[in-house]
Amino acid sequence: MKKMMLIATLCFVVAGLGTGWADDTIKIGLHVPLTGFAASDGKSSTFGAELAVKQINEAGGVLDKKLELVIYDDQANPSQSIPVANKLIGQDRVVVGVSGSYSGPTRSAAGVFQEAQIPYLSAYAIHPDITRAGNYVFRTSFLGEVQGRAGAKLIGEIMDKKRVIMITLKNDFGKSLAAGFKEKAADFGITIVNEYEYSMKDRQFGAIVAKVKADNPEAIYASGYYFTAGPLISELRASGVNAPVIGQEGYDGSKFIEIAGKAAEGVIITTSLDRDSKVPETANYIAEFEKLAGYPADMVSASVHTAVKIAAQAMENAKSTDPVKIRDAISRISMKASTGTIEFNALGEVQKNVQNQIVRDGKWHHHSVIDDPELLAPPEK
Amino acid sequence: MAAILSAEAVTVRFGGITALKDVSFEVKQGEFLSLIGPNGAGKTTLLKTITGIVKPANASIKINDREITKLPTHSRIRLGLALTHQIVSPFKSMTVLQNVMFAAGYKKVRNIGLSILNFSRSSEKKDAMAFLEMVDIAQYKNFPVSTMPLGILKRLEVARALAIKPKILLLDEPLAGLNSQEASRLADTIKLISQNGMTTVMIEHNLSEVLRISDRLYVLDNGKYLASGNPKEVMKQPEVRTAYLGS
Amino acid sequence: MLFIELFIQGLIQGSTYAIIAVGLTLIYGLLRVLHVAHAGLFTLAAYLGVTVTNQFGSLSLGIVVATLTSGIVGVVIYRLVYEPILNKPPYVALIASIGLYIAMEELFRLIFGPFGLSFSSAPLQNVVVIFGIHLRACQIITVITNVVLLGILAWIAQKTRVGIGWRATVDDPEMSASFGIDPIRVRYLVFFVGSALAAVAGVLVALLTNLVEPTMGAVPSYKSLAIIVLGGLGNVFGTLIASLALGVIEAFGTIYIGDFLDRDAIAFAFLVVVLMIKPTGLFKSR
Amino acid sequence: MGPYEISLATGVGIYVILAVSLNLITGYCGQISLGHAAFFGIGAYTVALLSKLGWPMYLTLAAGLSSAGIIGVIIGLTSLRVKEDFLAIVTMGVAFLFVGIVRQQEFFGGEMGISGIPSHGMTKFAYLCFVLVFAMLSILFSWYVKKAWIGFAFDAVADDEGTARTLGLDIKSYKLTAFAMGTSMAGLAGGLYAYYTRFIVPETFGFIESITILSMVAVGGIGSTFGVVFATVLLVMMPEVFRFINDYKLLLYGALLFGVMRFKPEGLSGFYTLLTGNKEK
Repeated sequence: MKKMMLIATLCFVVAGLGTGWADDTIKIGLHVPLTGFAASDGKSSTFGAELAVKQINEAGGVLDKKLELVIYDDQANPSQSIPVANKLIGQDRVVVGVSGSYSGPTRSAAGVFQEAQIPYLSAYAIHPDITRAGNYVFRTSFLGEVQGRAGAKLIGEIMDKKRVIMITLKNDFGKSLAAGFKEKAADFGITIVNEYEYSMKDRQFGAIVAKVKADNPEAIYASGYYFTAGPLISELRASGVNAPVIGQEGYDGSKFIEIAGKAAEGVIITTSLDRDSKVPETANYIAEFEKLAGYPADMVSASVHTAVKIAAQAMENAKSTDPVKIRDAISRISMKASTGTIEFNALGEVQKNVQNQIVRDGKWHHHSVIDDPELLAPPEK
Repeated sequence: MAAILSAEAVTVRFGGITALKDVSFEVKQGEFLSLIGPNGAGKTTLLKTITGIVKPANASIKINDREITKLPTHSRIRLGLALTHQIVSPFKSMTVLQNVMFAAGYKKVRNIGLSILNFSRSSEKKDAMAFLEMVDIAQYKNFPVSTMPLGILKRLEVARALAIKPKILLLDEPLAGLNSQEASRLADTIKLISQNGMTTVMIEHNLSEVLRISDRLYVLDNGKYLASGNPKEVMKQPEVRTAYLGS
Repeated sequence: MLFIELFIQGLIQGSTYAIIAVGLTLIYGLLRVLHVAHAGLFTLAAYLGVTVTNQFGSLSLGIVVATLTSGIVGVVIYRLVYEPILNKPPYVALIASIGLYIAMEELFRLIFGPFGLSFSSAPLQNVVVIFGIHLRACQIITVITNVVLLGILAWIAQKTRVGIGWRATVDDPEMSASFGIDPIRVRYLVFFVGSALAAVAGVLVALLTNLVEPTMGAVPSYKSLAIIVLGGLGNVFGTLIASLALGVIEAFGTIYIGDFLDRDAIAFAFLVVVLMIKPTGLFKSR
Repeated sequence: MGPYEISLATGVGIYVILAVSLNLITGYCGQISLGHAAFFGIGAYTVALLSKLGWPMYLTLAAGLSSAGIIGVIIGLTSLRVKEDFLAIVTMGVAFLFVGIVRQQEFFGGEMGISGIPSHGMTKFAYLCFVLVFAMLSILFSWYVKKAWIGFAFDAVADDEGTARTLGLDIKSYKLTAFAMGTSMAGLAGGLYAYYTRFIVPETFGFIESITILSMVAVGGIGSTFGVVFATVLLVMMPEVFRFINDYKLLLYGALLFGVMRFKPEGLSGFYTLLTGNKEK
């Protein structure tokens, strides 16, 4: 008897949740890491999305209906994002899904959106398998490998440094950047002296810094996020290693400079948000973001902002909120956004220029642009 | 009669202290031997060496002439030993009855296979009740042990030891903490069990009961053999008196 | 040269482990409570240290505020959380402490925001060169603080009445109570000192990394459990040696077997091997 | 039942098997394990690798179950040398070793984990029923073990090993059996999880997951099957029900853990005994 009662309560509780009902707004679903170690990127993504929706609604909304953002927390955890994706589709009836989260949760959510035939845009997650989930999945930023290849060109050709040390963050972000970098290193005459790996939880890097000092490289290609790169760079400079450090979009943001302080001067990163850009979309975004969020714009917020804008534009082009029509509109879209012109290839990947930014007097500034088509070409299938 | 239990040249050291030095003794089938001696003479250590809880520096312990010094405790117990603890250690999460029921089911937990296949506990319940009545604590059967006074727990130890149907019963101060009336009743019960053929080795300070129910005495004093034999003669020997009463 | 640098970096990392773990081993030795929330006090102190220093511009004021507050919060946690469940099995206090730690982590995020704090101008960052090795002032101070604090603690434990009272209460609470040592007062004192030590470690790590974030206590929360087991329960000297050994092993391990085991795995491989050889840990437990 | 409810219920089913499996080790036999997620992981990785080689589902699940069980027994050997809180910390170490090793080996997909695990070939709802059948079986198995003599032996080991030994009980074999049963059931849950998410990363089987499972057992009331099942449903559903208050979800979870242990250490099973009056013996 007791077991029957237990099953009854389980079904009742579960059924009770599925009571979504349609209304007059168009819903876009967004999952971000609001709690856990990636909470800061979750916050930036939320601001980026909210700014986009505010701007769109002020300009008359989409198909003269208001755009509504439905945000859920996935704790940057793959097993959390599956129920979240199903909830967005099944309950909130979103017409487009957007990922403002890391590669793990984005990969598992992509499968769910593909199966439900709802278009899904990954803002800044870089894992190659995301778009391979199917034709309903798109990515508005460049892959890890592509950014790694750009890093090789930046060091080998633009900066003309040949003896390089790699410090790789041991997660999918760090690994795919390292793969891209190694792929093209030889082409730009780079010899990789050594590669050291560290874990996401590390904040003190005494051992690696000591070894790098002994290696005495010409340049250091270090992958990481601001909360690992900040402490790493300040320890490198403090221990007397003055070789230039080249990073990626993981450093992008004012927090990195705040943590590393003077040591941040001269650090160069490959990213997609050019702070000195004259392009109106980018310049206006940077200004508007700071007004809304109260801190300088960063790549994460810009990418999510771009993704939401594309979703809205696609609905306008398709003149319908039917997911299938929206998907076709997205695949054919060509739009200038804060992170560059967005055009998708067959696999749903974009070809964007890599904006290299450098820290000068405590601020990110333009350093150079990489736009060789075949170097930055994303995979086709 | 051949010795059912024998221990030769038992030497035990804890750190620097020699708890037992070259102690040897034997017990015949059905005999009631009492181990006596002042506190710290090494009586409990000797018992624990026999059951394998304490690892001796060297010793040769045999049950029916079969060497058991190398065997782990549970294998020695299965050869017919049973032990009550000086400091009572009932299963606190169980009731009085369940403590004895578990012991009574010793055949059913002999190996994993049996323990999975056997389900019913009714026959053990009957056996357990019999043992509780034997030490007359049957009226407390459904009480959790945590609420029981020392006297009941001492008798529970005896009932539980009997429940595994041993050939040799090792009792470690079973009467300690009982009032004189309870002590003599429990002593009678133990005597009765021994008369039914149970070989018994008892450590006890209550000398009047010891003299009343033991067949033979074995006296230890700070880890060494002092004397042994008929209870009355042994108590008359001067060195035994001085060991107990102090010179 | 490289080996010396690796060794020194290992000592610096080991020193931060030591100061946190000693607080925990004091508490664990006394109450056998796995006080995971200890790492929450480490984070609380880091936040207070940075906020006060940025506000009033004086690091010493920051340290004082941080250690006092964490010490008091530690005692409050003992009084409200652990005292009522001391007689329960060990996993009860363990899970309560884990739950408390998760709640503390979330409170820090909600109050101080997810981005983490940094010093407006981080003190003690000037570089000192000794035998060609570049070390920041805060790194040197970390090792010195560790040796000094733990030296004082070991001296108190051996020589003073309070220390003997503490060790007696650890060995046998009822017995020491019968000698007039009030076990409750000893527990309050131990929680205060233990938490204050965690606070010192928190401010030091904030100086080393110039980054305070809600989840910075996660690694110390489980690593110090391994250390107090390695060092032997309640054994201050054992914990110091185990922490420094772990720091050095991790430093060399990251470079030389980094591609086989990651940092945490190295630490725990060391722990499991030691415990299988000697189940009571490296040193005799108190 | 829409896709959201099905995916949620499947998740609940998998966690019920996982919590019941830990309850066998920690609840019944008293051996505290802070590394149970490692066996959840071993099952998931075994099934992931074998299913990509084309093995049928019943074979991969059996392989996941047995590989977790075998390694579980090896780890169980540690419980013969260390006890209680020391054992908890050693098993925690084992979990870190598992994630540390898997994360470094390309064979296991390293950081990228393993993706493209073939589908179980059923509809989502059919798979839910498949998982719930296993959940029901694990509850029945756990109930039977509790009532059979092996459960009685586990009670004795959990209560007082030394005394059990003096009653002739071979402690070693019972501890290892408890570990074997618990870890193989966790391996099964891992296999079912692999087919459910169809892609696994090392991070999912780390220390945080071990704590989550132990919390379900402790909140449910250690040793009580129904308390544990009820707590599992509660703790899995809670983040979903409170999905709308994103920011405070984890705070609520931490507070619940702390609150139950602080004010009702015997867990929810305490209510169970209140309702039915009999201690679940």
